Amino acid sequence: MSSVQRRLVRDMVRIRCVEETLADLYREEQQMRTPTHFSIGQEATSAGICAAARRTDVVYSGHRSHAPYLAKGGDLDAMVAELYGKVSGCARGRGGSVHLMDRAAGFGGSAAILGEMIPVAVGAAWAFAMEGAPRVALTFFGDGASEEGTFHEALNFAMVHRLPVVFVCENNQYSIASPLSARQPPGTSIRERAQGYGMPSRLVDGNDVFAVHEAGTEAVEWCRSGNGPYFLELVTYRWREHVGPGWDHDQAGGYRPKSEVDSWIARCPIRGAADALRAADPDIDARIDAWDAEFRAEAGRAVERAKAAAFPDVRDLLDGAYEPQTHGTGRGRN
Amino acid sequence: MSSVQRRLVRDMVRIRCVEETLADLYREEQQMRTPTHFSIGQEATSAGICAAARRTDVVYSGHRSHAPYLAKGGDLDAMVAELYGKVSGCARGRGGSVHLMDRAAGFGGSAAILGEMIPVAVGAAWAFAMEGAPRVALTFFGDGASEEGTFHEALNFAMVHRLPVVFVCENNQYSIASPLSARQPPGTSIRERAQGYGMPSRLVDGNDVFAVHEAGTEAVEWCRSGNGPYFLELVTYRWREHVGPGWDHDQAGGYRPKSEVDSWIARCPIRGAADALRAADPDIDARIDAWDAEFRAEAGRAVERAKAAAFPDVRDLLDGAYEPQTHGTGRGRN
Amino acid sequence: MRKLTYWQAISEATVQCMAADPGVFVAGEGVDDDKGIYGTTRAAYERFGSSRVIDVPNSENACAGIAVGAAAMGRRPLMVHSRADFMFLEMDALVNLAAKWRYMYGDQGGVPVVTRGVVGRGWGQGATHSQSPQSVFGHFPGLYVATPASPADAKGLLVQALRSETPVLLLENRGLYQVEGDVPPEPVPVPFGRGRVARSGTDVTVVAASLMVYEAERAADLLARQGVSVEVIDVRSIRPLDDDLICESVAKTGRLVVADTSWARYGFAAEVAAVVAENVPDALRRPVRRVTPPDCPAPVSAPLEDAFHPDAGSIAAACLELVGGDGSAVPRLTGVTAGFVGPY
Amino acid sequence: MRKLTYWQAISEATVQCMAADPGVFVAGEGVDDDKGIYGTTRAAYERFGSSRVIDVPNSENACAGIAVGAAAMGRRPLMVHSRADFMFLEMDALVNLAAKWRYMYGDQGGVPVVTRGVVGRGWGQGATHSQSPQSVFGHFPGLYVATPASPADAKGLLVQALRSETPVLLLENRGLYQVEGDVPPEPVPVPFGRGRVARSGTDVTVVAASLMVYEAERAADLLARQGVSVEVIDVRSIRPLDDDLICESVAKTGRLVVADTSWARYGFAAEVAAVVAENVPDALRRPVRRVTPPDCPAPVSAPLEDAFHPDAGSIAAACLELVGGDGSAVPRLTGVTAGFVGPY
Ligand SMILES: Cc1ncc(C[n+]2csc(CCOP(=O)(O)OP(=O)(O)O)c2C)c(N)n1
Ligand SMILES: Cc1ncc(C[n+]2csc(CCOP(=O)(O)OP(=O)(O)O)c2C)c(N)n1
Ligand SMILES: [Mg+2]
Ligand SMILES: [Mg+2]
Repeated sequence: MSSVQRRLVRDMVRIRCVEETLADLYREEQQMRTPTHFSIGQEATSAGICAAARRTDVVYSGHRSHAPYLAKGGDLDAMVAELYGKVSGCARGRGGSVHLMDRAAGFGGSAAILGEMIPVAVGAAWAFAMEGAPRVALTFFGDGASEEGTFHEALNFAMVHRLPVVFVCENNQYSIASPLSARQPPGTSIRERAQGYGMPSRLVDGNDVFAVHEAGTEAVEWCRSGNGPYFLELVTYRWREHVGPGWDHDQAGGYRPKSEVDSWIARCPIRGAADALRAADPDIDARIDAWDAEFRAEAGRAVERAKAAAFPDVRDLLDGAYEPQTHGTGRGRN
Repeated sequence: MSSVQRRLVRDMVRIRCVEETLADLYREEQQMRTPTHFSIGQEATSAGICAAARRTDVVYSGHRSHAPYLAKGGDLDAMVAELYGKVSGCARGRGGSVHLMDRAAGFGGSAAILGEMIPVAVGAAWAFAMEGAPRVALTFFGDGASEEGTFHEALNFAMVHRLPVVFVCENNQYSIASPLSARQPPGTSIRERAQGYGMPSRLVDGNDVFAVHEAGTEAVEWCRSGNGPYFLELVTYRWREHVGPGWDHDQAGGYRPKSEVDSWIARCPIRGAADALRAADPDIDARIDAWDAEFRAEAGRAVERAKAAAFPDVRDLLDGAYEPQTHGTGRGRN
Repeated sequence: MRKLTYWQAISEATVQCMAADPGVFVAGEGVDDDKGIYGTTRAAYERFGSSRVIDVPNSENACAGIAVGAAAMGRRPLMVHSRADFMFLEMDALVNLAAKWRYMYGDQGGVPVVTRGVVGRGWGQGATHSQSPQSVFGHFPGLYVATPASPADAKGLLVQALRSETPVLLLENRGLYQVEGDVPPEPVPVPFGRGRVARSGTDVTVVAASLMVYEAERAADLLARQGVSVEVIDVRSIRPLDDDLICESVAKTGRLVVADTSWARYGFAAEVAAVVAENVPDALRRPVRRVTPPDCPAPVSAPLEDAFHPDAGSIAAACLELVGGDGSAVPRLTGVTAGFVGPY
Repeated sequence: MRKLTYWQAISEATVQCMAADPGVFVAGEGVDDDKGIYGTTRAAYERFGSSRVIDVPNSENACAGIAVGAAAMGRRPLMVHSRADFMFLEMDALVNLAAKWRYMYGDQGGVPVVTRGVVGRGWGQGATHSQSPQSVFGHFPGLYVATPASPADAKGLLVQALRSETPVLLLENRGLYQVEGDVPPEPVPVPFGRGRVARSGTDVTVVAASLMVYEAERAADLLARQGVSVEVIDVRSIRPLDDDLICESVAKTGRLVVADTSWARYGFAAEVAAVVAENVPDALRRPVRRVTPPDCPAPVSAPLEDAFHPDAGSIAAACLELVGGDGSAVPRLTGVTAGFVGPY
């Protein structure tokens, strides 16, 4: 197993362990009072892509934010504290699950409004291009977000200005309970929209972390070399409900059959990676078990720290609505 | 010359005569106090497409509205009166050049905000589909409007629901003074965006009225037969300034060289049609001259009537902001 | 009269209007799914099926324009957003097109699109999932903007909307969805612009909309025990606004508190204060008080969120201040989200 | 001091700020063309070229988001719209993202995007090309909204905006572009939230923003001849708003007229009235008057358009009503668009 392969699998296991730990506690405790979109089952996309980026590259995501945040190296303790609404959270408890940010790690932000962050990534790439910095912006969004006008406007802009931005569509085939076929023309793919702008693109098995990583590396290098943007459509599936920790088939009248969910669980990206590596690395299962233990412990510690941390002080409620009033702002009240 | 060919040429001549008459007066008199976007040079698109539609089909347009309004059979007197701000105007003087409407003729409305009417046409088509009515909606918009998010959202929606709507992009290669290359990726075409949705499409010489009409007929019949939407990109060119009656090369520092404008004037759609027909119909030039005289007189009469008409009564200023208050609305003031 | 919850009242109005008028259809992201926008579209879907309760792509601006187009052709679209915040994306279609259609095309007919937006405080919804955009839309002539506070009005205002020839926005607060009240079984329209005295009183007038009416009534209960008589005015619609009812009440009490779930500046609270300053300034025995969220986006963290959202406690404190009482004597009340279980 | 027109002042501020800060760039539809947004971006384009004065596709919402992204990476975008009406298309990016960014990500930096929107009455611009959306944006914490009325402020407020760490909207009225005034040669910032007494007086206070300040000054001239002394307050920014200056003036005059180019309901005029009702209600000797467009979209036809837009005449009439004079005695004044030649 190469060190890259090792990292990819390890990152997936870490995301899985953190997410499952949080999902369990989320349901049991009802203390993370923030709507939370888990990426369990979709770990390969974030792990594969972010490993292709440098720390100085910047990732933006939509609401399904934990996995890209962690894969990009976002601070775990700060994320967990954010979910618990603590002042030590990565957004000081103000943003919650959908508004993560870790600037030091190059996680530029996640947002809850569909399609909103896609142009933001383009703007970051524009700034890089203006500076001549060899940096790349990446943006994760879902199949559903690609229906928003901003998606198209952003692709067009990026292509006109040949900006270093990788568009990463995590096509998990649903927008909440709506299947793709109710929302986009059957027989088409999202990458075809990118092709309409002449943008290079690839359609990749989003559960094959090695394939994702290979495509991500190509995309990032394409951008970094000044060739303009790149589009990736990664087909994957979420195992849990859209928002929250539950399983869909826990619920009556689910919008997707249990057999469908099961077929994707059978295509677990971690298990798939292990299967692919086992011949060359017979110890892979033991390694994964060890990582599993390590990361569940790590997640547990993060939870402990988050619980021990303080809530924000209510007297600071207004802080950050505006910049500090330093340079001669008038006496008017906002 | 077939009767269809005759109609196509005649319609173009009529649009040209009306537009030129209005443009001259607009500049000289300064009495049409409404920003006005002339289609001089682009007559083939409206004439060709609208002749392919039935009266019960409905056309929507953007700001460059006179030509599609007239081609669809909109009332000339009412349009001219609208430009003069008279109460006999097609929008009672409230809307001006960019807000034309003639419901009886199947001209559903024009609007000044780029891309705004594209979804409206889709909605009309949706209504037709819901009713099972054999009607088609058509929407004219420019290359510039295709950069708006609504364009994409509307195309996607129309394709998902397979609605009877013809998207007619009048690609005149400029958005005000911005050339296409500054706004869309070089080497791509707008119809490729439609292809990204799997929508059937054609790229047509928008100055060849017969080709436009043939494509329009195919598109309209495709829609009417329940096959879903159709996309047409018609390449053309406007001769005058973006808004107003002037010629660009009247102005210092024009954004497009006179040689470019001249090359398109040489490709005049009316002259082109005449050239194509002359062999079979040696009288074509005389016919065109006769139509020219007829329509300039008609336009002149419409102007006279508009000038003689009354301005709206200032006491009616609020009329139409709301529906008449008939069914038990409360006493609250708006 | 039989009781329904607020969400049931919305559901019932929808079904009855669809039965009465074949032109009515429901469209929105997820309107056909199992959760059916907190249950409000579920019965309609079960009865009328997917041809009249229609899921749409995530394309708010185009969908609003599409609704305008369908309405111009005689249909009556009822568009639904699970969060009112998404309506900013369709601001152009609503404000530049729907609101102006009848007027700018010379009064040849309107585009009666009805748009429901759910204001979803829930918990931890944060800055972009819990806003109440009523004043932003209320600024524009050509729209009606209704803010039902009771189950009866949730039904009656929706019925009125679906019979109107003008585009209507209905902003519903999720905090009210489980509230029960008497609701007429028939589809009786409640006219826009006619407010209601939700509770009569003599010392202070509280003018409120939507959830804040409920909170004001709780505040009135509390203050009644302290000998303060609060009159609660539920405006029902913020455009048109029942100026007369507001002014009559203030003329009587001489004291005005305006409570809103959105910010003070250029908001509902500003307008109500202006109406009074314009019409009955002399009636004011004390300065007007606006009870609104503080001037920051909505935070997620629970203690901040509790401090952010105005409620019965903050309304009661403002009333007490105006009557010269001690605001700090107001006991902390249980919030409307108490007992709420995540994740939404 | 040397005089500049309003548009020249904007142009000068842009050039000076770009020279001082290499992070500043100008972007917008047509900013690089020959007309250069009524001349305001022309000098910048000539000096800094197409790498810093950048034409963009017709994609308002994405462009606003792109500006946010660039600002988050340390750039200072100055986004320009030839009509403020187009900003409704980017309402989401401005209100759900730019305004909330600093707060909702825990105060780790802001996104100082400056957005200029031209309010373009011109002539016959009609319902969707002449709106003044200040109050709609002013409702949201996290934004500054400035409305320069004089050439000096057109420059100073833009300088302030381009040095601010908060997203700023500047709404400029085209009717002012040719107005001349003293403008400091240096880039001196004018702080937000500090209004100005444009004219002092004792009988009536007119609070106004942007073009209405100019109209109020003309009204004051006229009324001075009739012995009525009008104090004109130019708020300069509507968020933050200089409550104190407004209240001080009303405390002195006892009479308040608020003039705005946008509608009364939930508008600037409502907020100013509310500030007074909240702070100095006793000072009001007469009811507040709002001078605003009537409650309909803007019509195109010239006589309707003239009747629609408030001006010095309607301000003067309102002032006269408050001092007990005869409003009908106000002579018809020449409008700010007099002499305007089409087609724009
Ligand atoms: C503008 C907007 N519209 C609707 C929503 C509600 N919403 C939140 S997540 C979601 C589904 C998005 O699907 P997709 O983009 O495929 O992401 P996934 O959840 O599948 O990862 C929707 C509709 C929203 N947040 N923003
Ligand atoms: C949303 C919006 N943005 C900008 C404008 C300003 N504008 C009016 S017409 C126009 C050019 C449009 O170009 P195109 O769509 O190609 O139509 P053409 O004028 O070439 O016929 C622009 C930018 C507008 N009206 N609406
Ligand atoms: Mg999805
Ligand atoms: Mg064009």
